Amino acid sequence: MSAAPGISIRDLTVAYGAFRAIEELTVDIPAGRIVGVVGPNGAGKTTLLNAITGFTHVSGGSIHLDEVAVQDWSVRRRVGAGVVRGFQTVRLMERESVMTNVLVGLERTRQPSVLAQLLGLPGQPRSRRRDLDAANAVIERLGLTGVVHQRVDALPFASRRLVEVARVLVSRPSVVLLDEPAAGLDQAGRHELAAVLTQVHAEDGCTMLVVEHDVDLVQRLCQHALALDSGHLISEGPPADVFATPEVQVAYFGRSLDAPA
Amino acid sequence: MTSTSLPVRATRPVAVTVTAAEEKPTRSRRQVLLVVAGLLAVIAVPALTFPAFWLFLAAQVAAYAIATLGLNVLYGRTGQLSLAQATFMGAGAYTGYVLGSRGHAPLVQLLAVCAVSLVAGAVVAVPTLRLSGLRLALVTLAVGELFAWVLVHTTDLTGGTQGANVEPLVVGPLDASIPLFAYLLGLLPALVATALVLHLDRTQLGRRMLLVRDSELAARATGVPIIQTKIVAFLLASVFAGVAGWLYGGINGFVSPPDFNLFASVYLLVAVVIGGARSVLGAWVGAAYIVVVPQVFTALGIPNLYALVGGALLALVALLAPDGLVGLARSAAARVRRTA
Amino acid sequence: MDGLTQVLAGGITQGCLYALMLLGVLLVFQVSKVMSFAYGQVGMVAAFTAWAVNAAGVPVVLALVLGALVAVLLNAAIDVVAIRHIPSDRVGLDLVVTLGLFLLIAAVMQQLIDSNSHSFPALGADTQATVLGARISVNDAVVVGLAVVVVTGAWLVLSRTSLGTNLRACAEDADIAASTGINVRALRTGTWAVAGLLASVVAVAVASRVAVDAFYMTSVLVKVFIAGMIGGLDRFWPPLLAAVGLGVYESLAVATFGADAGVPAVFLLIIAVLAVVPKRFVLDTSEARA
Amino acid sequence: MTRSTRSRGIAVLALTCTIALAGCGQGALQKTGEAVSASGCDPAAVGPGVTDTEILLGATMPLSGSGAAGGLGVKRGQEAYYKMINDAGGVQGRKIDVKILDDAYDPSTAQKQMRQLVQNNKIFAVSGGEGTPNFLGVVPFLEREGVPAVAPYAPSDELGTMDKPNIFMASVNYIEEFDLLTQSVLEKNKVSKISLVGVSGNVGDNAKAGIERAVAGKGIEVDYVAETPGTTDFTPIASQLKSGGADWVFLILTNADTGGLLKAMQRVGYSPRTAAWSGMSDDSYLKEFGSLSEGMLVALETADLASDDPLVAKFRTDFETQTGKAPTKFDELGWVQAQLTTEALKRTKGFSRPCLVEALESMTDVQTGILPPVGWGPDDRAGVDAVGIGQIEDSRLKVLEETKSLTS
Repeated sequence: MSAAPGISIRDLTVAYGAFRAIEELTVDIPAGRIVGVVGPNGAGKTTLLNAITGFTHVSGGSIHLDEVAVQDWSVRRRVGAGVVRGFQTVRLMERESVMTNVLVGLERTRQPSVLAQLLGLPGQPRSRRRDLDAANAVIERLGLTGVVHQRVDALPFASRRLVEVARVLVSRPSVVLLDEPAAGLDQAGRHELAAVLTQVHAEDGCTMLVVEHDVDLVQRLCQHALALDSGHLISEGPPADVFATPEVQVAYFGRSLDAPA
Repeated sequence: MTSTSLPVRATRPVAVTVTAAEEKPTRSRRQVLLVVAGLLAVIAVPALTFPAFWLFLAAQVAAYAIATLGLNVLYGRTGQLSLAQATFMGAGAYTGYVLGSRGHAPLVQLLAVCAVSLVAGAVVAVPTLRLSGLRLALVTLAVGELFAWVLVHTTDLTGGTQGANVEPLVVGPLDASIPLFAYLLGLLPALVATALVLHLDRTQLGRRMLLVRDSELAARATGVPIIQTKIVAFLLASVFAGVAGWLYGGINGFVSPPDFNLFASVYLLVAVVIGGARSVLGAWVGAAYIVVVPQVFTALGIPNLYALVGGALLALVALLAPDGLVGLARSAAARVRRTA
Repeated sequence: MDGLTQVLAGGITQGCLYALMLLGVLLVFQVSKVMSFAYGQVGMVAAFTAWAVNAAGVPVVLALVLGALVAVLLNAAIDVVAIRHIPSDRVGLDLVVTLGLFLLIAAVMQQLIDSNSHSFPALGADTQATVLGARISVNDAVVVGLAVVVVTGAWLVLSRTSLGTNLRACAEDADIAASTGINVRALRTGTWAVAGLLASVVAVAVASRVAVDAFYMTSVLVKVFIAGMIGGLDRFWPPLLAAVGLGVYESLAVATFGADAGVPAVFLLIIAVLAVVPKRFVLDTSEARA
Repeated sequence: MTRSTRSRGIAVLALTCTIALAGCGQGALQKTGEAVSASGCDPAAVGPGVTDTEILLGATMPLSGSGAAGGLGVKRGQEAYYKMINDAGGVQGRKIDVKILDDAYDPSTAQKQMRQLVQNNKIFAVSGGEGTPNFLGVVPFLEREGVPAVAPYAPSDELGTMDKPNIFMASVNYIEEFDLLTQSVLEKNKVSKISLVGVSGNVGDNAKAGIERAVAGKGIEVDYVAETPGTTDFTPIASQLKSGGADWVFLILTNADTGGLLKAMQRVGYSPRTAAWSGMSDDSYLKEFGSLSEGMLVALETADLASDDPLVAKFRTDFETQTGKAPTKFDELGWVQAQLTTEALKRTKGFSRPCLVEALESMTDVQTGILPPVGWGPDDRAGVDAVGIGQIEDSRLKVLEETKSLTS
């Protein structure tokens, strides 16, 4: 699988009992691009993300990374292949340092065996050095150097968001999935996050899927957008075009913007 | 490199090198020597000044510290509540007794104790690997009750309710019936266990445990093998407890079922939670609590106070000070440094 | 095996005691999603206080009422003082805190009264009649009758009254319940108080058959939790029936394998059941939802 | 120096320094107690726990839990005797102080408490004690520390012989006691089956061995149910006894547990003839459970409180003057334990433990009135060999046979 695979989804269905969160969805997420997933609450955005990462069982259809079908893979196998996600509500080790939280993100890279780690056998220092360098790189890029040894629960909300993003990015995954990473940030924070993600994406070159409500952020950050409504794809394309289509506006604002008030 | 103007709270500059940060903040050379000197003093004081009785208590503190370090790994770091930590201590103590009374050398005893603890830990951990919270606590409680029942019904092998007289541990020149040697026999393995847990802090295995404790969801999302991590934590805790029990028997010279019953497991939990469930120093503070405080209350003539204070502290500290007394001391010291 | 009816009668009575106490556990779990290790001690406080007060000359009935009152206030206080302050993200903290209270309450009672075990007034356990070849005492009959009445009563309250729907709403989602004007806190503390009453009734019944000291209710509580785990804590009838079944199972084990077989029989059962029963029975971690 | 090498440095440093310390440790180096040799009495040497004005003795017994009745009585008896002796000027110009700690009838607690008494409080010797399983827990420690123990009430076949030279017994072990008890039952009654309920461990096993010795060859079936101390629910044992259907049930449990079992037996409708160890002769038992024990045969180890033996009469008056209360059986037991210990302290040539042992070995045929004649020697630690038989009738103890020597 390439460093930034395209995600091709063919008539994907995810049902919780009778309720169909996603119904017959077919879409191609372009490789190596930052793609926004927009739509009202309950449109199936988070469900799509859960389906791609394996957290939710797929009732029908397929998900391919480049040509590899992954819909039956376990979460752990997908993570090993580089499909790494963040969460809507930040999930960190609150009473541990930023460095520890970022280092744990390297889980999917080759780690010495349990026994080797326990007994501190040779080969440890080399892999520790490698892990520390990777962590320091992403910490610097996200501007967290100043608080690297502070406990996470002592940081403001904006920084804690960045720590989770750092944990996701530290192992240089091929597919990054972020669930409303800007939720709870003020205007300046959102712009800063968009700038950081754009810069990281430009350097690392991965396929990034961002579930987001904020129209301005999507347009600033994403090169491509998908609009979902009650489990169906209602529009796809550059963010400006997607937000211009009447169905998206109806779904978002209850009426078409250019229709008389 | 873009200048970052994120509204990061203005923090006092921690003494950190500009570019590559270490795993833990590196302290200056003076601080390192201070810590080493402090440690040596703490180790040397009992050996030089304590009378026989208190030196014997110090030896027991070292033995118990290994068990609390085990619970520190299992409960403090991996968040798995076990009410059988004293049961595994019992398994180690009685294995040592049975082999010791049949004339086997201490090394053979130690290997057997580790083997028995590993097997016992695996037997308990594997079937309960999906459990957590109350269900795991109940299963571990049941294992403890079964162990007590077996002890009472194997009188000819284990001495049953009568307990068993354990030959003092003799390793090379060190004979545990002499308090100073008992202190050394307890201290050396305890230092090894402490170093192991400190080392664990800097490995990926240690970080996996912490993530499993704080959010199994995030652990799944980062690819952490949750079940394997829980089992490794459980086995570490049971081996630590087994060795602690073996040393306790060798130093105390006598073991009996009440030493390893449900209340003993609860008091181990009290020790770990009060000391500070995640801190290595907290495990030692907890071990000192378990051994010294009952003696003090008995001397005062109100032995019942130990259970009373233990219960109250367990509830209060767990609720109000998640990092225990050591955590409180650290934050107090930090606050003092910050205002000084 | 002669006396099979005796064994079954004894088993069913014991099972009804477990069921009555489990009802308290279920109510509390539904409303606060908490399992209290100190619940057995709340019952013990009722019986021990009643014994001490009675020994000091107060007539039995008044002593029992006093004991029950103390237990009700104690269990409500546990909710107000401790349980309310448990942050929802700290999973498993309820166990550790209530374990502390378990030790504390026992030690306080030992300090106030003493650490010996005392024989409790028989409450009809000695006046017996032989029914179908089994010796049934008045005490047994009262326990079984009470269990049937209280359990069905609770079922009716839960399923048919507005109080019942409010309780279930609290259980489902406290925030939504609060938004509709239900005083969630009062309802929770009230439930803990009712559970305290149930615990005191059971504790007095157990004490009248055995003896009372600071720790006699511990093994009863463990078996009640076991039955709750088998039946599933978020249901009603399955766990209560499992409790009665556990009483009969225990009584049969003792009858066939001798007095010593009680402990291993029960604890082997719990290990087998808990290790096998699928996890979905009990939502342990509140973050189960992705 | 990166963090990882530093912590390894600490470990190495700690190891080297503690090894060095091993060399120069001071007082804590030799074994805590000197090994006791019977013949090494050096009158000048002064053992631990003795000053010019005071002798410190110690003991552990159950002051809480199911065995509390026995422990509290023995403690009262000892303290009353020592108070009398101290009021009369003490022994060899020294007051006697006795420190009695609670061991809750549990070997593990007893062992911890005795270590505190010997190593921390530095007692000179152990004065008596009550309860077998708890005392057996401290015996290995006392042997290792070389601390003599005088007349502990801990009947057991493991004690009273020369492989435990520090322990001077003054009670018959339970094998003899239950052998004699069973014989006296068989003399007067037709017995088909006996069930024994005893404290699991040495106590129960001894009682069972005693019964089996007495019924050997008489075709009487004997079954044994072990009871773990601290049991509160006796219904399972009662129903097991009932299905066993024995016409005689022998009991050797603590006072509270015996009452609990008798109540449970009554409740399941099983009322066989009963017999028990001497603990049931105590007034606190008779007061609380006498009604349940109608016709129970009880072994007697101490003289009948109402006996007209002048020494017993003197004990009664002395005890009442000290405590203002009439003595119970366990008070009597504590009193005689203190009496024997004081006798040894009067005779000892020097205040070191070997000298005390020598004094104890010189005591032959000591008449206390309360116990049969007590005698020890250089290789005799048994002390007494006599058991009496009593019966409980409407909650009062009637003596059937006075405590006479088994051998005569």
